[in-house]
Amino acid sequence: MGYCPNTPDEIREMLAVIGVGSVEELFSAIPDKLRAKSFDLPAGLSEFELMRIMKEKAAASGQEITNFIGGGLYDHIVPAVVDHLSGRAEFYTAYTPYQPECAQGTLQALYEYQSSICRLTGMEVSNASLYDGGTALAEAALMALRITGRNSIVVDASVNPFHREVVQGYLHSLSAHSEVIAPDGCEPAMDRLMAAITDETAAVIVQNPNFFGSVTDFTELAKKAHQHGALLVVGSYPVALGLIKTPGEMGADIVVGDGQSLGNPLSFGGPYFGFITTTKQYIRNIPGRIIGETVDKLGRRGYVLTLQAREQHIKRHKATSNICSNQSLCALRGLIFMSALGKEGLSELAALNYDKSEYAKSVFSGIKGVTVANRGATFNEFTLTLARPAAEVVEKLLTQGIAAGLPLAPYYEGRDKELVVTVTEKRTKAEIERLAGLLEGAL
Amino acid sequence: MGYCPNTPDEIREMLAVIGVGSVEELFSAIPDKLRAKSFDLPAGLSEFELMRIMKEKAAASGQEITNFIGGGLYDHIVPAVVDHLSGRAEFYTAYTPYQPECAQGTLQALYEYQSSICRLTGMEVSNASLYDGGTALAEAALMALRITGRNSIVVDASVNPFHREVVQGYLHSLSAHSEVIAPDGCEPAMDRLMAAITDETAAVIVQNPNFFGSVTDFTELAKKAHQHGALLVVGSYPVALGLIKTPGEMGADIVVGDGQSLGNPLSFGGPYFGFITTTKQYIRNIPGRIIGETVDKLGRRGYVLTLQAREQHIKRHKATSNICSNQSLCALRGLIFMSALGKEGLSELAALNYDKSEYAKSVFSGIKGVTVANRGATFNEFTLTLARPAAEVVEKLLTQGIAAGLPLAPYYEGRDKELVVTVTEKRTKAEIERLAGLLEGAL
Amino acid sequence: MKLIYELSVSGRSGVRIPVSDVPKAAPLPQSLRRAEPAALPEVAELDLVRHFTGLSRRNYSVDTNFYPLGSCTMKYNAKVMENAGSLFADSHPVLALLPGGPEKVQGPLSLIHGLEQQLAEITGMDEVTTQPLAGAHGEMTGIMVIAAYHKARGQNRRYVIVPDSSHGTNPASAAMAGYEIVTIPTAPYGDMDLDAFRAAMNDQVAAVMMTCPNTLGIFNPHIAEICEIAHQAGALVYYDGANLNAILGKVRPGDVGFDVIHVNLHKTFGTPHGGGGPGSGPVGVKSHLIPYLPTPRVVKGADGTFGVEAHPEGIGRVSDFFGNFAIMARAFAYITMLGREGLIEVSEQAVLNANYMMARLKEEYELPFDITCMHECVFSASRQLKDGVHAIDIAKYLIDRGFHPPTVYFPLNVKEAIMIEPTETESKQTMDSFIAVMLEAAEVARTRPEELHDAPVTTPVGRLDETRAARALQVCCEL
Amino acid sequence: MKLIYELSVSGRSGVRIPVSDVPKAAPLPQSLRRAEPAALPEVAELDLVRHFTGLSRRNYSVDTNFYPLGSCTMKYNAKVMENAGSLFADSHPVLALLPGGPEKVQGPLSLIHGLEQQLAEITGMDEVTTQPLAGAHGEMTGIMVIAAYHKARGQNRRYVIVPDSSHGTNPASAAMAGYEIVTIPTAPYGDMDLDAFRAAMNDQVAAVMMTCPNTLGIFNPHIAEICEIAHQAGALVYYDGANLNAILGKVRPGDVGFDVIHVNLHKTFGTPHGGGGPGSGPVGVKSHLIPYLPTPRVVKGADGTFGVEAHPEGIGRVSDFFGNFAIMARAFAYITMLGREGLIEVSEQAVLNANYMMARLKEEYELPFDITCMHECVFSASRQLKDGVHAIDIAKYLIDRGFHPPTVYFPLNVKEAIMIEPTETESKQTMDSFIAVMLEAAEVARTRPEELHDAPVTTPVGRLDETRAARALQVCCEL
Repeated sequence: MGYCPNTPDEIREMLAVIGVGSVEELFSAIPDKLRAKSFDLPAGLSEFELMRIMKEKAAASGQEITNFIGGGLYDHIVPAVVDHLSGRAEFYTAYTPYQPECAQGTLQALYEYQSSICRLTGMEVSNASLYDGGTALAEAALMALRITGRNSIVVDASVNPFHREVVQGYLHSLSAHSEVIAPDGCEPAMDRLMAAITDETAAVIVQNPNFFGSVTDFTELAKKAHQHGALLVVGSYPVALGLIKTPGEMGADIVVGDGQSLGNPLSFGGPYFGFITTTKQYIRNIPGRIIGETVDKLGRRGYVLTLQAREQHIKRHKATSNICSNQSLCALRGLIFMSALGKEGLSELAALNYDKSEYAKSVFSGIKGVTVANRGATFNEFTLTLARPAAEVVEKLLTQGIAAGLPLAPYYEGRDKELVVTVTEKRTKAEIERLAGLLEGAL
Repeated sequence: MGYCPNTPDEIREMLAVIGVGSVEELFSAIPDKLRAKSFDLPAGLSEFELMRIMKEKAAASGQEITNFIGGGLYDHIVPAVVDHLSGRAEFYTAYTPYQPECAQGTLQALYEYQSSICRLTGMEVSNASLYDGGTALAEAALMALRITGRNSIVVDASVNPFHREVVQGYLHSLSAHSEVIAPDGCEPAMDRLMAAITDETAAVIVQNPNFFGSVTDFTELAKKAHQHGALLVVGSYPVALGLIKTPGEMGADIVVGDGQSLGNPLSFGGPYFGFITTTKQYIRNIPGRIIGETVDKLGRRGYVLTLQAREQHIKRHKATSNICSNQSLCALRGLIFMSALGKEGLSELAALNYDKSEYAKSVFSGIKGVTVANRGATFNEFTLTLARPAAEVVEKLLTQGIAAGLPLAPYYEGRDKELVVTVTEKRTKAEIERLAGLLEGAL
Repeated sequence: MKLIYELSVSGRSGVRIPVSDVPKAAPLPQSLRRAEPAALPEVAELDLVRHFTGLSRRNYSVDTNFYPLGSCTMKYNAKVMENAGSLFADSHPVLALLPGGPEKVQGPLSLIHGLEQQLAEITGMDEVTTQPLAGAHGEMTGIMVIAAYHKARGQNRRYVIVPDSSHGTNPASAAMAGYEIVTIPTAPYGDMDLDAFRAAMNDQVAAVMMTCPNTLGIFNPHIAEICEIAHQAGALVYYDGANLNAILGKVRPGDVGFDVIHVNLHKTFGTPHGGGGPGSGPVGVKSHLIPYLPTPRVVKGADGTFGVEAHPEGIGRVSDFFGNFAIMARAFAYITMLGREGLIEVSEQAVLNANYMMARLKEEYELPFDITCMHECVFSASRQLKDGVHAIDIAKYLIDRGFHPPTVYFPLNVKEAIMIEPTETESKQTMDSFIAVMLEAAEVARTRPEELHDAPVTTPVGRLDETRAARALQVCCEL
Repeated sequence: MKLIYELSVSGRSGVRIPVSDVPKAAPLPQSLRRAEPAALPEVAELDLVRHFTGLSRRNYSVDTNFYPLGSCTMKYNAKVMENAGSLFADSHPVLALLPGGPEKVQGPLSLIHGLEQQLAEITGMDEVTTQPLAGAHGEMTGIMVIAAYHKARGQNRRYVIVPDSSHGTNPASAAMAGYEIVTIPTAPYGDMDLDAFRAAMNDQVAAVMMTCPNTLGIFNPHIAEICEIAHQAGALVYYDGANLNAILGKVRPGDVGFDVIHVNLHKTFGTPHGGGGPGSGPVGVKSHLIPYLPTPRVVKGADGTFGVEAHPEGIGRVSDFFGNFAIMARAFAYITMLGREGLIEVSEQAVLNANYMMARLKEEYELPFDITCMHECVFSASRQLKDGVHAIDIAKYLIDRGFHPPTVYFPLNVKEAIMIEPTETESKQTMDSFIAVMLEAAEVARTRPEELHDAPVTTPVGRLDETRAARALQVCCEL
């Protein structure tokens, strides 16, 4: 078919060297009765015919819609340089850097990634990436179980419900217990969270900003957790960390999140990357790969996979996690993104998100039948209470090319009229005002 | 503005080293009265705002239109690998390879390009590219004047009129004379061409396939030209050379063409590349850069710019041409394209163009009010005579998203009802039939 | 090379942020703000470009040369797959969850459904979920599905059986799904000892995890029997799809008797490895396990349109949305482009190349299991060890000679293992030049073994001090 | 590295051609068919990828390190410009020529018109054409416009004056436009000798071609006077825009008195050099020359839409369609993104960097014209020559130390010239590391000159035998 390189002449030469008469003979170890009963796929295509099909699918993927939705994934700018550099073939066609001498590119980049994500979250150590936000949160929960030797987790229900569902599955498999604490409107119910922490608690899991967009200081909660020998696990949103107090400053023990907003396109769900950072004392409990600095015989600085004894390929079922392939290339994108924006740039980006969102809040709260449900501060998301079921409004506006927000109802019982609205730096004043007009018309 | 890297601190340090107080002082050599009277440009934008503008322009660029137009530029497949490899930054951010030791990538690739284009055209030597098809034809004409020491050119009017117009300007500048020979319907008027060649003729210029799509064997014309000491210059279409008789086989002395169809996207007019090949005896008369093979002191093979003494940076006004920047990156794309398709692939591609075009001819000639004007063979273009002015039909069909062809009228007086239709491998049977239906409806 | 942080200059900036078109808001309360900006690099775009271009040039990759890493399937993936994967950049997955949303994203939903159907046909399974984000994640998902199945039958089985030649992820994934692990040794025929397996099997075993062909490149002739034994005891059989590249169109795990499979899209199906990811690990199951698959499920309605549903009895969500979609898009493109005959050719040529490699190298390298292999072959450096040369020394020598080394020291049940998987995208010439260097290495091992201990010398760094790395634990560039 | 032809294997193929959906046609007559397929390479896509990836890694480029090539303006161009340039891939320019066509291509037509207006404002000219495909092509176009102007006035002037420091393209272009060349020597102040110029000026001179700042990086203080002298004799003055990067927002050639200018988009305006092209060389003219500009002309109608017209009295077509459009798109994006202040900063920082370079290097390197320079500075290796070291030896040493050499042996009027143009996109640090190596080279020249004669030794090949190349004339890989 032209995809494999060997020519008929070469195949004949190779068969002669092997000493068999046909390629089919090489499969003779497989009993006839085990042979494929079907392999009913269409004939192949050229790349040009393929791309016609792919472009048709892409044309029906909602990319023209104006997004005021988040749900943990955000429509942020991706500088051109991110694509160009992460698209270097030497990065994307390399394997896991098991042979460090010929993989210093990947290794040094991931070391830089670890450094950057630590600085962003205000923590001391990081691994080289996990899969996504939800699985990172689940790994954090398991890590807390390992560290504390306890079996119970307290979870704030204002943590992203998609992430909570992933955590639930992981904990359930290990017969660990979790207690979910209902929020107080759009804010974490701090009293109830505090009260739920006992000497049996491995960790309390919160998110900042939370699913409703509210920003909270969890410093006191961290203290309370530590008093009981429990850990504070904070789910975080990297772009928000350009502005808001870091989990490190609050005293968090483990910080996780989805790195999508750091230079990874939405791509209908992935690939992104999960990140996890912690303090030095817990480094041996981190799941996944870690890159460490060292030297060669001549004293030249270099980077290697380190603490591999934690990992599945050495420790097998006693490993800290089963993770093998992670999301290196997406983490590299995250690093390039953080470096391209830099210290001031990320702060500016966060401030711009905040300003746009505050502007949207002010415009929407002027509409009859709309109130802002968050009592306190928000970052770039907030929750609106509408005069009508949010689902109806969203469905209507979607036909006008605008995704107005994420209705809370499917995830929070009884909150039919509430809608989480996301306003990133990409939303223009005009788009915000257009949404306001459509909202007004839909109520 | 953030585009230039130096910080205010660095700028101060640099000014101190230079010994001036401000950047403005560095411009003090420029008399005040010569300073810019205006510089009225808008404020800058971020790359994201820029891309919004650019995408708006791209959305209004007719890329959704089904093209049955050519005019010397063809809607051909471009394998993905062409973009990926020519997009390697080491290729596109390098300069002209004046320092060969650190430019072997560009140099070897251009040597390979020269080899490939020679094989494609059936000629012996090539340069490293010219600008485009029209200027390559003009350079060929000038080259013929230099070689023969004569001052007169015979041009077949079925050569692409855009190219002829460029040639005309170049010849006019040098007060050279050209005689244009009207075609015989859609075929070159071989008798008149033969008759026009005299002992004063530097070259006779033809094109194959010609502007009307007709394919011709110019072997006899080459002989006639040579009898008079004149050269045969052939304009050619690289994809057609996958199938049709090469200029080399016909006895051509200089072969030129536009390399667009070899892996260069249409891009509203460029960049493409012009190619020029000739026989060994004329190598010193070629314009532009030539790459040659040589060795270093250790006998290692390497590539350098050679015969530079012909060029403007050495020979100044006595150079074979003024060309300096050429179209290296586009020629590289051409090389990758030719290598990706390879010997059989280019033949297959040409055959597919021919088959699609023949099919279209058969379908269109079944429509009442439509006849095929070409008397002989064609490759992937042909000329239709319609029952109505071609311009009206084309304008009407354009509103239905189809560019039905190029009306001849603006370029050939009195041929109002004729239309050149192009059918490349990208046009599907369904598209051909759709055009047939629309044509029928428009007549 | 310097670290990006070592290039940083206070006040320098890279990419410009858009100018605001809205009023400056009242600031967030001080108590909610970070004390100072994150100390990220301060570099110009050009600094970035040179830094990462420079780093990229310190990587070996498939695009630079042959990467015969056994068990990793480092094939070449046509560039058009990258183009296909990038077409959906601005498509937000949450659209699919909005009321009226699915009709706006029929393209990606149809692609997911199409890929699931392709994979079901290829593996012989009844339904596939594309949510798992990597192979190991697929394994865990598959075992969780198995656990849910047993639980629904009121059974609380405790064990998962794995052969000792398995990938480390198998036991690790089963452990994360809550199981205890029973490891079965390898018998002389090159795969799981059948007697030991029979002895270990009982009604407390939830699943058996098999890799077939296994990590020695051997297709287990007893595989159907193993499935039967497990099924008789009420256990399910899990197929680790890491080596699926060997059997496309030849064997379908579903036909053989396997209940669950995961597929590594980033190995078999046209998506590159990215220096360690992203991958994608879809899971296929037989009909009896469909109810336990994770949520969300992409379904095709009677009208031909695609929608999103939950699996009400299923294990819930294993990843946030629809899996690593852009990786799935590459895989869909790959399967669609190659088609039936193309995929069969993949396995045929992969197996041919591996056997050619084996035939050419076995004169010089010990071959513990000298039978026809599938997609990879495993040698031992035991002969070279007599001259004091280890597998790692040969590996590092290869680096100096321009090749990536094979996998060494895996599988664990072969001493000084050298595991070679050429894949179907390599030509005879490329293999011949690699073979020449391997034979040369054997010659050097015999005649000048000490030379091999210093390799590599052509790389930016030589062999690195891993002990020091693990002791110093410098994993983050200090402020 | 092998040639792509040396990788070729009979019967191997790369990219697959689409399957035909139409019947096979009757074959073209034998007499019109080529005898056998062109002997192009027969390689797999992977062979291609490794070959060209390998070749790319043998190139020095802006993205790998500093490229201080004088007279070439090797600045860094933000990656977003590449994205901008690729947006129009499938837009066919012939659409614009069809009846009803212009309304289908308002995007590209508005871009061309917008760029022409931007360039007119930047250069102080009245109208710009973007059709010329490179700088030299722009020069020729500009001189053809001047010729048409004189001809329309019934004058048949014979000469074009150029200073001896000019780029070689200036006299070459004027010669191609049919003129005889008068070359004026350089005076001690660093540019054209005014007396010699006055003496050469007469009513047979059609044009004077000036580069300002010139190739020595000097802004000619007599430039307005030169324009006046030329105009008094009825000649026009041509501005070679190769060095425009030095004066954005500071000086506009149109204000100074120039009649015609060409602009190298690939130098000043955000488009990379591509290993020698493509470039783009728009030409701007004062109002008296507008009628003579080439066809087609993009015009804005009263209703704000864009159309295509001919210049009926103009010089006709100089290239096939609308010029190198994708290069123009990059330039339009660059000017739009940087804006007024950004462009001024470009020239300020370019000039600052060049003067810093000059200040730091003049201790060790002879500076023939020690005055404030503009965007570039020219040294001479005359001091090093005393130790037998030539400019080329220093150049080759720089390669070994990781830098691209400056331009050497140009301009021709400086002996052993070393011409450095840092551009505005380089930081002080990068220049400092380059300066350190330049100073080191001077030290080596003093102390161990012979070492410099062998450089470079770190490259895939050493100094190549150019004489042999010109003699053997192997320019095509033989069949």
